[in-house]
Amino acid sequence: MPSTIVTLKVNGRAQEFLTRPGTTLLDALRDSLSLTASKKGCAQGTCGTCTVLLDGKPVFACLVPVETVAGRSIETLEGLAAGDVLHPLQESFIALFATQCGFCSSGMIMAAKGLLDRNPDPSRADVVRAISGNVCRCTGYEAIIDAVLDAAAKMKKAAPSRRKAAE
Amino acid sequence: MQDLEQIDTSFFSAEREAELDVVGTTVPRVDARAHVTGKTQFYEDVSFPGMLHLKMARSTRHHALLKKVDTSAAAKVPGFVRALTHKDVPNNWYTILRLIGVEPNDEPVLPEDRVLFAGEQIVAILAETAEAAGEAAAKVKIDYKDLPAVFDVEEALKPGTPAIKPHGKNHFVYEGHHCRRIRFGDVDKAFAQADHVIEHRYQSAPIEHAPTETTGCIVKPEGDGRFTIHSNTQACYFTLDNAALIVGLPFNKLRVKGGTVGGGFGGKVDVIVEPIAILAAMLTQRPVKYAYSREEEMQVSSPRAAERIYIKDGIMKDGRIIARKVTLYVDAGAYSRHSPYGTTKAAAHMPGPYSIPNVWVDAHCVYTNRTPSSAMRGFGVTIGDFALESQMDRIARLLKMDPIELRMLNAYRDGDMKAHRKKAEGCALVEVMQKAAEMTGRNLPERFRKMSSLNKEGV
Amino acid sequence: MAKLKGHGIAAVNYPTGMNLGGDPSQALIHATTTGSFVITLSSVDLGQGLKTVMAQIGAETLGVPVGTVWVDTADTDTGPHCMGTFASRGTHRIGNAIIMAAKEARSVMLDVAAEELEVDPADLLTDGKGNVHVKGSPEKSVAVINVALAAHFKYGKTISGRGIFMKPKSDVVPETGEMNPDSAQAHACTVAEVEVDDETGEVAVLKLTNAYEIGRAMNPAMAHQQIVGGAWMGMSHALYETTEPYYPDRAHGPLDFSEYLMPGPGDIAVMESAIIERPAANGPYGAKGIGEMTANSPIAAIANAIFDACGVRVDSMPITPEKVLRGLDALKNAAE
Amino acid sequence: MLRAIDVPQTTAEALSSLARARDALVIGGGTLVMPKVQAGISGLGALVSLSRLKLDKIAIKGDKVTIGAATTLAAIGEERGLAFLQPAIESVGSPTLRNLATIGGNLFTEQPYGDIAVCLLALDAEATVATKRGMKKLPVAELLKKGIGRDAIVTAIGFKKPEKGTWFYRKAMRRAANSASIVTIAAHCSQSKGRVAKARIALGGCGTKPVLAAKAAAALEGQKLDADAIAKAGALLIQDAAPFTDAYASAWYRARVLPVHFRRAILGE
Repeated sequence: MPSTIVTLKVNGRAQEFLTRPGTTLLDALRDSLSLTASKKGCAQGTCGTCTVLLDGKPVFACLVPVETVAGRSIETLEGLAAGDVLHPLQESFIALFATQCGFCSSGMIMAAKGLLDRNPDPSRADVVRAISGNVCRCTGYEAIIDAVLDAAAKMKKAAPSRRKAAE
Repeated sequence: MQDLEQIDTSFFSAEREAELDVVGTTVPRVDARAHVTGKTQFYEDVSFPGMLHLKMARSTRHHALLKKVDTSAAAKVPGFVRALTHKDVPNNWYTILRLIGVEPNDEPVLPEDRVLFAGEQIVAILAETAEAAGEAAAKVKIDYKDLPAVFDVEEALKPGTPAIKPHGKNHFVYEGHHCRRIRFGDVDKAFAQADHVIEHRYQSAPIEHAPTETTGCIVKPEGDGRFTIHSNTQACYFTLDNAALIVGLPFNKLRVKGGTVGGGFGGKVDVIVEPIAILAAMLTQRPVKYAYSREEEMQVSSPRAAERIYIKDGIMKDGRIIARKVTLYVDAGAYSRHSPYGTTKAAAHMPGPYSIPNVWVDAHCVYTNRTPSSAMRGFGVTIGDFALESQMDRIARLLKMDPIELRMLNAYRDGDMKAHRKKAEGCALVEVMQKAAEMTGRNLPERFRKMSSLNKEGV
Repeated sequence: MAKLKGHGIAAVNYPTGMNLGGDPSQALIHATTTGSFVITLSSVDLGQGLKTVMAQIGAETLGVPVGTVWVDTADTDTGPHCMGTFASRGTHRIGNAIIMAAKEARSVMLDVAAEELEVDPADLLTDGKGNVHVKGSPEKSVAVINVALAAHFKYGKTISGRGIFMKPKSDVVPETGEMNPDSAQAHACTVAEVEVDDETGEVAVLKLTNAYEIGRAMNPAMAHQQIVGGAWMGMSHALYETTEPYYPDRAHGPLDFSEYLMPGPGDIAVMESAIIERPAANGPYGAKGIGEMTANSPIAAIANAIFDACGVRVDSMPITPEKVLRGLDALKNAAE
Repeated sequence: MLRAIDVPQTTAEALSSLARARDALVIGGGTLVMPKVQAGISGLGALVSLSRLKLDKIAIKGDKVTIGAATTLAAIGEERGLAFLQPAIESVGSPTLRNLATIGGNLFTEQPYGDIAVCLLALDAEATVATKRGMKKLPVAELLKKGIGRDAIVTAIGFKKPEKGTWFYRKAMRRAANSASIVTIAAHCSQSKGRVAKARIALGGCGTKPVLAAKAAAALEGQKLDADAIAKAGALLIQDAAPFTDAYASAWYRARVLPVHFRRAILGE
């Protein structure tokens, strides 16, 4: 079982590590890089707790052999906040009580980020579709959907002023 | 929060008086920020150098004798470290209810000569990686001799059905009785006086807690003779006490560190993974991880029991229920776990939140060759409520009565004697129905609007 | 094709703190010299929010800001004994233990503050903002942190408290079933509105209206979480969930979240809920416990609504489209 | 346990990699193979990934469509020229899954998953298969029946885009989204003078692989697509179907609702 060296860009930083054949992106993040926000709820692609962004698109990290994504860009929950400043999704999940046990939160937030990055003005149906691969056993989903919509609204409001600041 | 429900203070206003500053207010969850930044530490987020992985070779049969268990092929898998069988377990009985005096012990930690359900753990394999442990476990060769299996609770109790349990009966014995009984009044006399007698059967199928985080633990030998158990148990001391009895260590050699659990719902009270993982750590002096796969969580971890419930009611034309006879079967599966206790809880819950003068309950805790069931949110009550409240709907339709009014007429009130002979207090069934009626735009007649859990007015 | 609408109701009670065997829980509280209090437990937070509610109860009893109370829990070396988090016992048992511990700690805190302010401890109040002051003269006050420092460095006293809650073991009289199996009864009523597809047996839950009586809503937003999540679980139990879809046949058991059916975010019902409070005499600030009961009343309410909609009584859970459709077929055959 | 994972740059390299390792499997998006790897499938020694073969292009020329086998379902769902397939794409798993799952992989998915394969069967699509002996074309119908052999790779799938108003799709699910199939119906009914000229109906949930409902299709041909004809054809579907029992539904239920969903598919109810 010869191991290989794999390089990934994780949360903006190049990361190099040694990996055994067939190691999943999820195991690589958790075991090799100690990025444990992404969870292993099923290892079958059916629970969504391992959702991360691969080149900006949400994927189940448990279904990706890490060798097949060498050199590509990965975003995990650990990279979401800018220092101490939380991402609007994180703020809204706190404010609207969208977490209970917290085990699905990482995957939920990353699936939602994948949506908002591409569609800043989602409908409720868009949000439902975006998180339809993520299981939550505690909340009944309603607070999570509300939190994603709340974050989208906040980001939309903030966007013009951000543009102005950039000018 | 956008749509936080109202707290309707018009009910029980005299009893609600209290000056509170913090309790009763919405304060943010103390764990939310760590959850949304990924900093919350679940048990599986710790790992230790040299950690071994434990996987089980499991029964593929529902009921069988173990003729031969051969681990030689498993031992050839690269990364294999060792196998554990029942011979390695100092006190080979799960004891979850022993501590509160429930006997007999009926579930071996690892089976000695027979398996009672498909999925039962037989041989524990320790290996350097989870993959190696899984592959080695798949290579454990087990020769079975199949025995007749029983899957239906009433079938299990029939004379002539082979006993699957060592104590010779397919049911738990409650202080000499074949079931947990409630006897209150005289149901037969009341049935004879009733205007209507109806009987119906209700049934449920096993339900999984399905927490997003599967059950598991990591045990670390500390070098001073003690072991730290990183676990997602719902009950740290329960786990510690039971595990110590099984592995034969003094209680103070174990330390359980729990934390935030990725969903429990009653499924993480069984103490199945910790004892064997501790034992593995004792025998290897290395950290050991035993985590259920999703498949194991779904099919091997205890579900909510299936129940079969017969309800026979004696009813008067005016809506009063004068007798209720309940025969209830809890499908405990192969082993007791918490089911004898849940069955008692189910019996105590009958006849529901109603004052019925004659009540008879036989609640059976029955063994079958399926995955042992155990506690789950609403333990002993959830399925009973489905049966009771379906039955109430049937009664209302039979009498052509409004279903709310029927329930309010029979609702228990402060001071009523319940069937298990405890005086009711703090009742509020009448009021939640009044509130639900109001919320759904239903105008109750004055007689029902004036009803109260505090007195018998309108009954 | 028709979509048949119907309403159903169910009302339930729930025994909280169910106990036949004696199930004590302990709590310890001490003031640090940093202006905080630490509540030490070995209890477990399952996500229901135990840590938050316990901090609220501690803060309420101590009379200090909730932000200065830390809960250190789930470690058997550091925390005193707790039977565990199950049977809706957490808020009730551990909450009561914390009140007892906090009362003891508060009493020491007021004694020390009294020495500092040179008044009688009986004349002191806490303002909930981190100060102890004399009744009627808020200006005559001392900060809690200074009380803690004085206790430690000046008087050599610990501001601490011990608490335990235990309901004695209740035996069952085997002949009659006489027993004392609970600490309080909470209550719920659900009205369900459903729509049944008369050609496929599919059921959509359109709305759940719930009224709950839970003693005291310790943290309304977290009570809301239990209500919404619990009612969702009830709907899930009613229509979807099982590990043995053809019980008592053992075949076809689901192995993952694709096969283990639960409603997804696209299947949730509109929910409207209200809370009524009838404080329990033995509950912490009247709380009875809400965690388990919320899943129960929706199940039969949905079953009854299905009957109301289409005349099919399904008396086995889960109420799958197949069971409804078989019922519809039977009705049709009977009519012919 | 895996010995190796190969990520070749060319199809030729992939083929020789497969030829070298008798215990190797092709992996596309990973949604089929990785669950097996993690559940510990026995006898699997190596994986050969299609991820760098650049098999992810969609080409549409007139009504002729060619889709690289490693194209994700998400990419197909976003392709405006393939809007007719969007409801089918949306009915598969979740957006997160569709960012990985590929159209080629769908051909090897066992029912009650693999709804895109049901569509491809109804479209009479053709697969391009690379083997040691060169490239060959294989009708999807044949591929579904016989497979392609262990050492071959599907590189592309081609079909003719159906004319407007001739394509019908419906999947009966247990959830609004992210559900396996109770039954899936995909039908291509070309029309002439208000009557069905040619019908091709494929079913999911009615066998381990998608099946063609030939008898029902024949019954539709020459008929107006009205309630009567649809009911007659719907009653014949079962003759080519072998519905099964699983955690989602019993064989009885699948068979019972098959004509209902067929009617809803055709009438767009």
